Amino acid sequence: MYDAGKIISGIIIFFILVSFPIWISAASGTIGDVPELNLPADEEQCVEDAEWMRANHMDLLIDWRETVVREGVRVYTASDGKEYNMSLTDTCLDCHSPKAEFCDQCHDYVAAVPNCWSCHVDPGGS
Amino acid sequence: MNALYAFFAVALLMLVAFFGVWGLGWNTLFAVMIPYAALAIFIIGLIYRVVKWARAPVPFHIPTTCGQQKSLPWIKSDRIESPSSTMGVVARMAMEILLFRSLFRNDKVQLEDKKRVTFQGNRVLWLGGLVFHWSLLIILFRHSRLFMQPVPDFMIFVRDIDGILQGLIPAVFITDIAILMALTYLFLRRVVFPQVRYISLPSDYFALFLLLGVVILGVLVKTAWKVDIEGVKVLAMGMFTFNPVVPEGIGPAFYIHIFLASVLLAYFPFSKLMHGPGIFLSPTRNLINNSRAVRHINPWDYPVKVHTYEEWEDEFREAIRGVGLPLEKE
Amino acid sequence: METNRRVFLKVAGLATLGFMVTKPALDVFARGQFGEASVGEALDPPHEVGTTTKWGMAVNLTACSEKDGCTACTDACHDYHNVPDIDNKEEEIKWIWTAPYEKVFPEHGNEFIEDDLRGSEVMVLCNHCEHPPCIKVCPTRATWKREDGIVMMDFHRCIGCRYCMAGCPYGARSFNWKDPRPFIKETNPDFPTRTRGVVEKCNFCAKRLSKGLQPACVEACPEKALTFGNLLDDHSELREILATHTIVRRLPELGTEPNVYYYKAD
Amino acid sequence: MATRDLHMEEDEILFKPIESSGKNFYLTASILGVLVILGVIAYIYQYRNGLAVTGLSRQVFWGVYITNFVFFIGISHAGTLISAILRIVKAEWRLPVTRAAELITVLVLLFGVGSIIIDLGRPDRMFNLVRHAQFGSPLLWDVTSVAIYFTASSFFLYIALIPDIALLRDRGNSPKWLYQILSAGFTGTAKQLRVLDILILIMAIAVIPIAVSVHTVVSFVFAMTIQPMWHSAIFGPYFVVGAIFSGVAALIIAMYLIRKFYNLGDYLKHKQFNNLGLLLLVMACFWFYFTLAEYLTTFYGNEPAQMTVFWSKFTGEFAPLFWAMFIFCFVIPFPILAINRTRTILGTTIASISVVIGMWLERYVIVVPTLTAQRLASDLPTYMPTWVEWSILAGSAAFFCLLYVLFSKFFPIIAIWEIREDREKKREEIIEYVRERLPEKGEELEEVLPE
Repeated sequence: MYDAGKIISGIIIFFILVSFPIWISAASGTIGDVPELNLPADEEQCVEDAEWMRANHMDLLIDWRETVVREGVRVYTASDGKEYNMSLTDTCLDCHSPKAEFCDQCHDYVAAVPNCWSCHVDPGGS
Repeated sequence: MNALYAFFAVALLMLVAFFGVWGLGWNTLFAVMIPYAALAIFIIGLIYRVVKWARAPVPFHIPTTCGQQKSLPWIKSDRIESPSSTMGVVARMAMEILLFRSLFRNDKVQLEDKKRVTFQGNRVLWLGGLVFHWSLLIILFRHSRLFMQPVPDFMIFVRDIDGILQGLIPAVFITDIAILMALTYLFLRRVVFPQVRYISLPSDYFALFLLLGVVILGVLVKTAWKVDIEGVKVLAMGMFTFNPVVPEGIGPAFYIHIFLASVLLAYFPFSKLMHGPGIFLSPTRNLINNSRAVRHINPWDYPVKVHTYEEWEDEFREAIRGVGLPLEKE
Repeated sequence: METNRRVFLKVAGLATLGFMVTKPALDVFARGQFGEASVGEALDPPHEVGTTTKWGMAVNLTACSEKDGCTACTDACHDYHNVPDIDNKEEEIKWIWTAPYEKVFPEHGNEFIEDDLRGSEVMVLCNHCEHPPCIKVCPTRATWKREDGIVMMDFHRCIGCRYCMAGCPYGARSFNWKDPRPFIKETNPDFPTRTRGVVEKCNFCAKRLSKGLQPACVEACPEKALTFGNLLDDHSELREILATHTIVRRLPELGTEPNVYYYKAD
Repeated sequence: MATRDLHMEEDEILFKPIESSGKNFYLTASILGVLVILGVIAYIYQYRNGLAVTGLSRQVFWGVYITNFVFFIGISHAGTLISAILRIVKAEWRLPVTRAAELITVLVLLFGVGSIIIDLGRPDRMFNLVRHAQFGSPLLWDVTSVAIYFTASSFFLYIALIPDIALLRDRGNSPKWLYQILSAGFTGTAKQLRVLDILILIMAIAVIPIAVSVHTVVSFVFAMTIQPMWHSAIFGPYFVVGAIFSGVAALIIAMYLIRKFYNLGDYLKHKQFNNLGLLLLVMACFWFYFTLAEYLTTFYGNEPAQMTVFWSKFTGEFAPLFWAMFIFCFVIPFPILAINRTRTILGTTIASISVVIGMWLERYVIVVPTLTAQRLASDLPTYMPTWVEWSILAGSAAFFCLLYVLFSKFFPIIAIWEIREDREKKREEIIEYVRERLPEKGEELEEVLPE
């Protein structure tokens, strides 16, 4: 092999660069950490089923926002026919407060930064 | 026709992933086994190919330049286009890798009015290629949030800049649009121009379709068929600790996305996609243009046994003289 | 598996993207839903967003000025709505406030007026005009008039151009020059705060109305000087008052037709 | 000027700024650059801390930024409108002026729109203007017509620039790739020239109504409210007149600087300054007339709310600014421009500087006093811009100048091809004229007159 030194160091640099995220995580010691959600004990199900909520809660919240603020309608009929008051603070945070033990867990984990909390207030939060 | 072969190949891959997940429920296979395998093939294949290239000697000192070589001190030389030092080579390579310098010079020669030859810049390919590669890089960088914990602010900053249009269209990234447009152009270019179509092979189309498929599905799982990102990140982080947890309730689109990405990864070392590592090993670009100043010796030159005329004459002097032929040295 | 509601979600998403064509259809849907479920103690008449309701308010000037220096309504409103208490005339935010009689009714600022009104502080708030000049100029429809007459503000959509402030002749709108949160002593989690850079004003307690409650100021007034009700209901207390008193509205010459009335009790 | 030779080979002096940059250029550019950085820092500071860092307040919620918006958009009328009108009426003296004028338009519009965005409380949501556009709002009319104006005037500037870019490409100036791309394959064939002429004519005609609409609509932002002394029917034409007034003044200043620093005295001559000076004089009279009409009707109407504003301008808090505006807009420029002896190159420039200052004050005196004296204002608040606003004003102006200077370093600031075309036409006309009358002299003349 010609220029063995350059070739080998090139390959090593490439793999170090690409695997950079792993080293960062390993260095911070959080590599195995998984979000821990504080789920309400007395409720079986969210307004929709949990899997759907996990993926689509942001659309639901935006829809609620538009419906409540712009149309003055406050009642949400879920797919199982149950009715809910469309309110982030009254309905969502009723079960999921404080948000630090629910919302923030995943949002911090996947670095999704919602702008809800610049206005809305978590009654259970400090 | 070549395009169709490639299209069917990619479609088949998508169907495989779709039925594997939706029909057979082999989620773990597609979410864990195949990505692991693809990664292994990528790493080993890449090293294998690079080492194989490195074993081939570069017999001549042949940088292709387009600037004045360093010669006499009062002649202005072009230190980047015709580098005379390692720094020059680094600068030249950086220009090539980051800006596709040589593709930029891709001029179009035309015979105007059947009278004179004109040169016109043809920068569309350059632009398309540059946009594609940079978008891909930024998209990969954005994906890095799924592989690290905690996510540095810099990543979030880049994502926010990329997503600046989200004030207009929700969940859209500039790079998503850019890469789709660039890939579409790169594909159409092969189909529309007869010359390019003629030299296009199924493998050329295959890479393009594979990339298009990955990108389109990636956009879909971000907009239409939303995916539980937290589950995805748990899976991705679990891969590093060899403890992957396959998330539940995620639709086939996500699995097709990572299956196509895995195929791309595994296909990489055995395809033209190796132009990436290859660019570092192109002797026409990574050498110093000093062949007039320094003597370069062919690396595999072995000591050839030479028999000069002088020696030959010494050997046969008597015989030559005998037949009366002239001698150089009496 | 896929439910109607989810389909609706998508439709609503499209509608918000600006497909105004679907809006009437959604409104019908919305009304139907709203009628079904009213929670809490009901106002009289039923509080329905629709053309049968037009909220209004009457302010008893005599009763209000009875207790000088009373700030009960302002406090109740500002506490409920997380209005920051910025002690600075330049940057203050106010939903309800008081102003001298002559300033509130400049056209009544005669040389000689009744002694009990001269210099008295009059409680003022957004008039929820019939023809609000502020909504005409808003470039993003962040402020608009609901069917029940409330001039609403959408804090999510406001870009902070302050054109509505130029539109409003009453000075009823305030702008968040800085982050309001440090200036809120106790935050009420029932109502959002605002961010810096958006305009805000009284919303006639739209959220309380939806729960069947009277506006916070009306409830809080110790003199019962404020009467809130449906202007389209012939038998409401509000209409009763308006029918039996001399009433005034602010800047009538501008044609904005405020829905907040002022009267002097006998 | 050393040489009086207009026929200097290839108009070499026009290429000089592009081919060499002196110490003056670098000095100017770095001073401007520092001011730009100051403006950027001020904006970042404002973005982080909110508009509270400005002098704006609950009552005076619009100030320097909105003034800048009206002022910059006004300046933009320098260009395209003037150059389009002069083009249509075939005023030949316009030739060396057009590009300098069109460039002002394109660049200054950016800062007009920028001022609005700087003024927003939530600039991050500015896309709501498109996403939730409410076309009932005059602000949306502004967005629309300014966008159209910007597109049209950039195109207008560009197409008239193509032959000169081709010229630079053929001379081999660098950056070659830039000229290569921008020249769009122009080689100067008869067909290309014809297409170019038609395009320029179409754009020149189209741009005039757009330009008028732009400033009318800017005035509507104020006139459509019921605030005292904003709600005025005269505001549309008043603003358009003011816009052309300040635009012409800005153009004269730009011409003076180009002439001085690029030694273009052979191109920008007394004639250009004299004619534009006369135009400025006419606009000054118009401005005086509109101002008189506006204030006199207000005064006779004697409406209390309006009179509060009126007196705050005439004798009250804003009197110094109001009268300064009057002096700068009329008292100083009028005599300079009216008297032939003073309507020199220097004279018109001095008058123009006065007009530009005066017109900024005019915009300020329109925006601010009304807000301090709104109908129900409980007290008369004052407004004093802070360092942030001044820095952003300085930064915007400097950025505009910097872009202007940089443009002149890459493209000729005087339309070379048009001058050459005109010169050729003139030569043929002269020969034709002589030939008709003195047939025997025609041949001779053709030899004498340089190609």
